[in-house]
Amino acid sequence: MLEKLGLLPPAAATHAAQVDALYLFLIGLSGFFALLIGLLIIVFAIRFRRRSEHEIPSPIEGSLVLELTWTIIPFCLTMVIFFWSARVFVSLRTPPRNAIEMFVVGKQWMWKVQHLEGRREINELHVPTGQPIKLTLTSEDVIHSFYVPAFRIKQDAVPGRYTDEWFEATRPGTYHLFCAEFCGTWHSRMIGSIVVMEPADYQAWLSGGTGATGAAEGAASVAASGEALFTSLGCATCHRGESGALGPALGGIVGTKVRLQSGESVEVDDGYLRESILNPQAKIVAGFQPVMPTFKGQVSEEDLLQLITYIKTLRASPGAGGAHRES
Amino acid sequence: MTRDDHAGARHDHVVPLPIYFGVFVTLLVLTGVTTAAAFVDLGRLNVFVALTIAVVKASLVLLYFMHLRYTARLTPLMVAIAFFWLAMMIMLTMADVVSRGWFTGALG
Amino acid sequence: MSERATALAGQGNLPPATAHQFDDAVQQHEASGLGMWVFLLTEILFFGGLFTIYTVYRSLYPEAFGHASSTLDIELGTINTAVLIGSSLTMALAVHTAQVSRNGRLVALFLFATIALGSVFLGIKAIEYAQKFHEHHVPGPFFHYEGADPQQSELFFCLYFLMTGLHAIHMVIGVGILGVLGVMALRGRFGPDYYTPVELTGLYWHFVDIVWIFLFPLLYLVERHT
Amino acid sequence: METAERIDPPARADGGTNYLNVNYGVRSWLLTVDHKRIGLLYLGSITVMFALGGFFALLIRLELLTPAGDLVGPDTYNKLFTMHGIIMVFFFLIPSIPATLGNFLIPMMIGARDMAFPKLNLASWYIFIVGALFTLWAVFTGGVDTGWTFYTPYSTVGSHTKVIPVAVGVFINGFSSILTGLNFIVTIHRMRAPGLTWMRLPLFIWALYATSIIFILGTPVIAITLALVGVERAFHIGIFDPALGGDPVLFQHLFWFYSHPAVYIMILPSMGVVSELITCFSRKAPFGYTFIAISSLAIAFLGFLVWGHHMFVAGMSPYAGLIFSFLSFAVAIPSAVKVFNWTATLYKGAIAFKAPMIYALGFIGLFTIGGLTGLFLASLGLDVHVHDTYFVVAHFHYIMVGGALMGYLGGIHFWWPKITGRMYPESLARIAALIVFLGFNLTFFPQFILGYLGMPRRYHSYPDEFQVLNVMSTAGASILGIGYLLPFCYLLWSLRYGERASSNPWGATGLEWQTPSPPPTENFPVTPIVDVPPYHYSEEEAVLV
Repeated sequence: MLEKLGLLPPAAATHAAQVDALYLFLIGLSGFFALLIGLLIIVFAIRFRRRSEHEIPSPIEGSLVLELTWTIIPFCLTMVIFFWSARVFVSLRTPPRNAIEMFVVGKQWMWKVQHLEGRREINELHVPTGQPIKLTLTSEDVIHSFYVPAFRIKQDAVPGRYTDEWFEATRPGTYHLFCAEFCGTWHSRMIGSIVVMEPADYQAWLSGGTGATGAAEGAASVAASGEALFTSLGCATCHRGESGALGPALGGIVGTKVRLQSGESVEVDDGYLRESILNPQAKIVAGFQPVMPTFKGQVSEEDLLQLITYIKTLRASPGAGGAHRES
Repeated sequence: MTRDDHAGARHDHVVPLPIYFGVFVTLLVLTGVTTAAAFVDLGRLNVFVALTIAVVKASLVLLYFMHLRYTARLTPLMVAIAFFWLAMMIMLTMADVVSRGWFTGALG
Repeated sequence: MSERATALAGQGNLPPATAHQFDDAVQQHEASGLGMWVFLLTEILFFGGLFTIYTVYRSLYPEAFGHASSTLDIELGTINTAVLIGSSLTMALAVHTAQVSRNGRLVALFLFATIALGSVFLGIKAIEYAQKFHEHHVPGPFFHYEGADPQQSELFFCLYFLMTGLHAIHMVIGVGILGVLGVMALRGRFGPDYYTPVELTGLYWHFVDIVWIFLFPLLYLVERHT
Repeated sequence: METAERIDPPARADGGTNYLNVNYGVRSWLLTVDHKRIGLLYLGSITVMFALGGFFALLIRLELLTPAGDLVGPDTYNKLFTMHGIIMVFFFLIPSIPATLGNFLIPMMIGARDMAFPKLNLASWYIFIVGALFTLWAVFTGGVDTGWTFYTPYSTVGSHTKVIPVAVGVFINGFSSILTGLNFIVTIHRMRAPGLTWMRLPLFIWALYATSIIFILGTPVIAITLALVGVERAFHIGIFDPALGGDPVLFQHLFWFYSHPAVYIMILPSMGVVSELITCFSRKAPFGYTFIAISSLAIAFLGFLVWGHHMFVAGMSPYAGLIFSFLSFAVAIPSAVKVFNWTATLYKGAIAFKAPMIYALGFIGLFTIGGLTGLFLASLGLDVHVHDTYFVVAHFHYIMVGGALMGYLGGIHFWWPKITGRMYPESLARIAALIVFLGFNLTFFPQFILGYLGMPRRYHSYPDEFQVLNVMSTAGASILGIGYLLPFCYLLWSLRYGERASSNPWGATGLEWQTPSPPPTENFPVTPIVDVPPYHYSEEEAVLV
């Protein structure tokens, strides 16, 4: 209804209803208070207009009861909004475990997307309905922001690190994709479309069937590309997963905690893997020497994402000389 | 507070000389202590010790050299507010920096 | 101008002028003192921005900061801390002398001693800078660092130069003001009835000292025990 | 100390010398230390800056009339909104009320002859001018395109425009703010007339005191931050550059540590003005004086702790987001308290609809909408969607233009007789106030809808479906422009042809109304002594009208 009137954007993901409900609640609340204040002002201004130039109204000092009332009631109302909006936010920030991952790299002025299966897109993103999807974002130059109004999601893509956002599309169709963080000359052209498809259509599209833009050239899966890189960059020489190797074994390492030389421990996640490739000396796993060279400049953001994806697919081999795990 | 309130003469306190020299010597000793303490491995405590000594030294300078101990309440209050603001700037910024990794852990 | 203020002012060699907006010299003195304090509050936040940046990067890169810090000359740093504390003492003595006596030469002597110690501090700082320059530890295109994490170490050196540099600029300004005050003191301008400029400059100088009291452990003493 | 009687103002001010006719010539103005003349110097300079910023706004609105970016190129458009923001924020809104009305009124309201440091006051103006000239030079020799927020790494490695000169201009201007704030604080603490205790201070003074706290504690942080951006850009070192190990989000923390409280620098003085206007034109002491006064300090205090709500989707930790969201809701409370108290003040008052009062009532309405939509942005889950869209643009214009600027115009009209000794044309002024109110709403209300529909801000071209709302907005802007031109013309006209003003044309109670219009250079022939509570409307004073 409101969408047809052009007052709400299309709702095409599970979060849209939650965000809209909060929005409409706030509209109602604000409308009530704005009307209350406006009405009181108008009524008072007319009812108590100055009738003679010499009129001196009797002073009213104030009232502690009233002051407390209009301090405490708004405070309680804001707390309701706070907890409600925080719930929505936490849900927006917590991708379900079964979410499939896609990688998005922003650069002036385009969005480059790669599906796990290998399909690449520019300024377009095809997604299936009914499937939670987690986007891992980064940027090659300045800060961008991946904004899909129909999904009510937005997240800055910050150079030098990973951020993420997730959604579960509900309604097939084509929706706007905007860059929401000012990024230079063609900021307003750093736009694209999100194509939501029925799962079957999506599968067909993935395999290059339906006539979507971009042929099936990048058909090798992300993990496969990562494996190729892993080999060509010579990573396997040291991280071969045997005891006595120069570097820690990587099988099954993701998601665990490793102890560092400094005595602290760190959780192995995308960020840590990224740092360890670009800046290997920063956090050395206990029991290893700082001998790894940096790969900064040799790998692009997309290469990095492929490598990390590949490392995530590795499984622990029994008896490997891995890092000292905790938990 | 208003103009006619401070009808008395100057109330700037003249700090006795021994106090100045005492503070000076204390500051020198504390400088030595902080440098020496830095060479002892106290783990995470090192930074804590260094900053505590720095705060003590700064307080001595503020209270005695800068006469904060002897001025009207207003000045110490304002100094406290400024340091509070600074502390807030550092703490709330650190609240972000420290906890950034916490959420991604669940994602792997 | 009120009678009391006139009487007060009349005691000095050169009656200090009470500006037109003030009722009397007391009000003027108090307003100036408060003004100086308020200025120092802004200075706290001015340096505070750098301290915030320092805290963030040190927490992100503790080891790089530890190693980079150890390349600083701790002896010169410690000596400089002592020198600066000494200059704070002579500054305090200058204020004290002006408060209690009419001995302009003694006030001037303490002021010039403060200048001398301040200059020693700046001189030592210059030697340290020269060393760093020599070692290519100055951030920028010619930066070169042989240890681990050159990039993170460069951040440390960035902050080292920014913080000590900003501090040094404050010192230079302070020395300049002290020079003017010294000359004024020699001409007998200051005494128990009028010492506001000496006192305010003292506040400024001690504040600069306090900044160094924090800079010293944060920059020189990060990780000396390994 | 002199024993001064409470002085009866002379019936008419003409004939005697006042601060305007005491001497003439450019020198007498450029070297003046009189706070009233310095206030007027600021008034002139910020009016020029406002006109320039407004001109850029006009071009922005014209460009957005059509979806395709066809009026100006993308780089030009990016420079337009950047310079509109920088000029309006740093060179108009921040100095607007404090440096003009504040400078003019603080000593008069507290019964002092001048600021505590008159020369410093003049120096502040010169520093402002130097900062403005730096910025203008950059604007006219190529401009800058980073957005007024200077986000790194775009401002340090991405942009090829004049970032450094503008950063230097804003840096210099910061010292003008700091010195103004310093002067205000010392003046309010040390220069009050006998008997003028804190709880007898006009609410405008309370608001400016709170503003000054933000000036002195916030401004140094933006100064050092922009200096670092300049250093990073000039020497290619990586303080915030991720390619060199820096953290761009840290820049945003430091930037917003000042720039969020800066919003309160704009709105608090306006709230102070409105408190004066509401009481005067209701002829009634404000309802809950203490609460209005203290809420100013509460806003200044809490305003420093909420900056992170600009960064919910910036890559900041969600935990920090929760903290900042909570604190942001807390800062809404003192603002709400003010609005309720103003409304209650009207109750059983004797309300006169003079032009300043129309501005004041308009302010309450627009500020209420601006404040309430602030709740939308403080709401974490909702902000994810509306952040960096036109919803934000609409919200902060409701605060800064609907709030701060309405208060400024109301204040200028209210004190115009005191400043110039002339009355402005009342009916024209009322019409102008209504035009501003209507034009403003037509300009910015559609932008709320536009924002929720998803139109991002800083877009040079946009999808077709957003055009209708954009056309409405541009139409409103042209009405708004007329609304601003009118006061400019008739106020100038009134300088020569306006009716002469009595010392207290509104029957107000403040000390500034007890001295002739325009006031003599020393403000008061004899230092006034205050022996009544604030806003003490009595029969005897009413007769003065």
